[in-house]
Amino acid sequence: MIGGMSRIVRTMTTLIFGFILVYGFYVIAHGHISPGGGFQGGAIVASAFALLLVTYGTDQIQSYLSKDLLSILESTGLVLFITFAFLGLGATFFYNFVSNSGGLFGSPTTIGVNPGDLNTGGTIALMNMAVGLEVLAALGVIVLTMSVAAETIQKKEKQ
Amino acid sequence: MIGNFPFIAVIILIGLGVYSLLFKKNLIKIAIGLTLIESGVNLFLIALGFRKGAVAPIYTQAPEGVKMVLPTPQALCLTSIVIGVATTALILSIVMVIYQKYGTINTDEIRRLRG
Amino acid sequence: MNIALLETGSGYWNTLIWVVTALIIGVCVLWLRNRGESRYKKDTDQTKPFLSGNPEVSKEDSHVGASHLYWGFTEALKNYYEPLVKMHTGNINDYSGWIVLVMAIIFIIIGVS
Amino acid sequence: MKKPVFFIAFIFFLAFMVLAAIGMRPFGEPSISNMDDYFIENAQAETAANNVVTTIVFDYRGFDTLGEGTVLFTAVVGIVALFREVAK
Amino acid sequence: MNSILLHAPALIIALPLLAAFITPILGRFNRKTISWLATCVLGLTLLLTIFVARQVLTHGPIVYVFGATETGLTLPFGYTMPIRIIFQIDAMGIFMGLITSLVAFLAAIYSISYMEQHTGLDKYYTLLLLLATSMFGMELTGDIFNFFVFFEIASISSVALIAFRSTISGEPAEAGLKYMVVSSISALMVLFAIGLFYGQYDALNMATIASVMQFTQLDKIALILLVTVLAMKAGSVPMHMWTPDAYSEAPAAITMILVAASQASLYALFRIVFSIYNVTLNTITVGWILIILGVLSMFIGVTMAIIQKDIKRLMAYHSISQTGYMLLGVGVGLAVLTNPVALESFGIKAMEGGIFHIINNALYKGLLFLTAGAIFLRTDTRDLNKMGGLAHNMTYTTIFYIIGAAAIAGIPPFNGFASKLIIYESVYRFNPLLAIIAMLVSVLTLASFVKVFHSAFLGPRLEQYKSVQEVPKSMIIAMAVLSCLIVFFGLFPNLIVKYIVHPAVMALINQAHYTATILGGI
Repeated sequence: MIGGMSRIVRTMTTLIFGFILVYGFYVIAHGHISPGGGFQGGAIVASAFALLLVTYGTDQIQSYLSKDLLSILESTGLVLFITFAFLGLGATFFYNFVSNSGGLFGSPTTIGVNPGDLNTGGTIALMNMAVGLEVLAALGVIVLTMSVAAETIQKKEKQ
Repeated sequence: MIGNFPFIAVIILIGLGVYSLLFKKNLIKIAIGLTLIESGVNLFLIALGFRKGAVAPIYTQAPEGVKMVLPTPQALCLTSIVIGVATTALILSIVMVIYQKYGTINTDEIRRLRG
Repeated sequence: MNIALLETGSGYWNTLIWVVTALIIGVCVLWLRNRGESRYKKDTDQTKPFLSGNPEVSKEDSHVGASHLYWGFTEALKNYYEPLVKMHTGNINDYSGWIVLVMAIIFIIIGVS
Repeated sequence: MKKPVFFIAFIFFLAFMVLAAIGMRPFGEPSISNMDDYFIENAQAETAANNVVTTIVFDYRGFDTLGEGTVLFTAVVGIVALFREVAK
Repeated sequence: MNSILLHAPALIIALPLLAAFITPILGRFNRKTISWLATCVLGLTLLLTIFVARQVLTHGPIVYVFGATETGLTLPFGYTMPIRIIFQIDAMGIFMGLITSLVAFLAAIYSISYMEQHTGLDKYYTLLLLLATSMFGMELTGDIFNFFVFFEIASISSVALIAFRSTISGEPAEAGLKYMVVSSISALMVLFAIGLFYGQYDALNMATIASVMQFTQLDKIALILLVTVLAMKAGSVPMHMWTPDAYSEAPAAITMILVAASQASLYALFRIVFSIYNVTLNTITVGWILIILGVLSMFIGVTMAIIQKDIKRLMAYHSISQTGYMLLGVGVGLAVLTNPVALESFGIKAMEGGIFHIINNALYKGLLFLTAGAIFLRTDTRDLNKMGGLAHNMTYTTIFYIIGAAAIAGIPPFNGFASKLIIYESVYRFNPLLAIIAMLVSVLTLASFVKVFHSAFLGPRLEQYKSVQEVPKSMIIAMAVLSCLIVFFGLFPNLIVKYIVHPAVMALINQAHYTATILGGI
């Protein structure tokens, strides 16, 4: 995958890429009222990164998608996650202190079957976003690192 | 017996994985074997949570008055899937390093540590 | 209670008594050593080993390496060691195979009991 | 040389896994389900989220999820450490 | 202060995790501060652990419910089963927690100068913190699936640490791969056993499972899976083969933590056998299985150690044989569990010997691995044939090595003797042959360490090691602390046995108390 793929694939990728990202972030944001969540959405976004990697080849992608930025994002996501857990320490670690409190994401939901309201869930929604950030960055780093290493091995074998 | 067919399928998956761990010489195939065992175990957990004629445990737009499947196995399965992804990624990258250093991925030749 | 006393279920062991005894014995040994031959001088012909007239080998060459230690022990137990060393093939398949084997054996033991 | 031994052991292993599968309760009707019924009944009232699975993942068993994210983080750090540059 | 005490069980896990998460960010700005951050956080964790230990040993077990409205609320109102993840810290768990925190703290101190010349130090310290955290989780948790998660973190982080030096040569990567494969198998089998429990009892809390356990066919299979894979992770013969590979290739400080990690798996084995299935299982059979595994580990481990040429490989085989002592002592206790008279007369003492041996082994085995690391740092080889005459230049290291070797060989007044004496005398009353084998193994241990002492330290100055210096300060400090603890434990063994080990054994044996701390009522 040194050179990247043909023009058709590149054009289609540039078309699809944005939609995949939007879908991934939708799944992350609606994790608490519809199927999905942080892990699933993060995996979808990372699959978009993998698509770019396969299409354009590692050399071009590394200029857009820096590994350092992604690893910083990953640590940030986990720090946010554990911070939300720490904020519950008024009661216990991981106490859901936002839900039913009226603030952001804090409005109570109607019991039973309902169409669903985005402004519910308390820390569940916040943690979904933190975990989504972490997972998309982590999978991106994995894909990027392994592809770069694979290319170095290939170059070594060529000589 | 036939009511337990999903569990039999689980055992078949795990057996295939263990077989490839025991008798396959290629490190990639060994990684595939681990993934097979893991998917078998995940299928086992999911199958434990099923309830006949029940819907997914999500209240958004759910049909009225239908009972729901057990939610805990799905949560456990999510955790174990992510753990499996991490494990597989680490194993594959170690295999890449070994290929760099040894020039082979045949288990019979990766035996510098023995005795 | 005496904190230096260790009950072993069927008896006891006192550390301090042991330490005191060891100290006393050491003092006695030193005393005996000091009563030794006084005409002994270092770095004279007295300290040279007499190898039937041959020159003494240098200390660096006379140091026994690790693989030569307990040669007789390993030689006598060769039949015991060979299968053990051969058992540890560095092969990953065998590593997982042993796990499955032990699992099967324990299953048989617990199943029949 | 040890292959036949391992094959027999593998057959036994498979046999008792099959015993486990047969001895399991029939598929589709869980005998005891009090913990999950608690989740299905009280999740909405306690955490104000419609998705019971996400409720369990992030609230009731949120600590597991922290460990899960940590596993991914560990794997990433391990991979980056494996392929780190030897220079300097 | 009071709130810190209230939340200490969570902070023990959360503080190292937070430090591990911010270490990669910090490493981009300042490389110097990373090692100090890790050391300070682990020292703080050690203080917290001692704090919790005082609480547990004076006021009984502590429970911590994650996400509940208050920390002690194990059961939701009007229900009889716990639904949240619960940390259940009794004397046994906090005993292991003390070992873990001490070992991790000393390893961090040792690494400050041992790992200086390596690259990627931020990743090293991140993985170190994560490994310590996962061991705490394995030891303190009361939820079996949570145990599985921490088990997996422990294996992944230790694999990454074993393969850390794979940029230099290929062997570390090979050892890491072997350890990864076997530990993944073990983790998946643990998960399958968890599924068996869940399918029958619809519970994930260990105390709940224990309260409804009735040893059906599926419970037997779960027991087999758990006992086998956890004994494998503890490194018992004939599933020991990953141990010498991994221990000899990892950096020395990591090897010390790996010893504690394998003992955490051993603790999990004891916890499952004693707390989940207590008397429901056929104690004689399972006890004898543990005893046979232990005797095999003792004997084969020590005999294989004698013929090794690689110093860390030799010590790794010794840690296998020391694991055998623990399995032997606790196995004897399990075999007589249903016989109150025998349990009272020697069973409890045998278990005390086995449990006391865990902390002794962590101390002197850690010290020996650290001395091996010091030798490797200075001579850059692990081959005993190439060494010699190091005692001329490395005086402190020699003294520490002598202390460690005397302790592991069971020479009074060091701590190895105390626990081994208890094991000998109590096991002799169970079955004399086992005690005789144990003494023989102790003799062979002394023999092989005399071999190491002779070929590495004694002898004239060799040419290539004329200019070898003593190791840096921080390594000396770490080794000195371990030596002082060894001598202290050896001089006052009764202090430890009475106030720390005996409550731990009682917490293992007394299953009703374990379930009552969660489900209430007795």
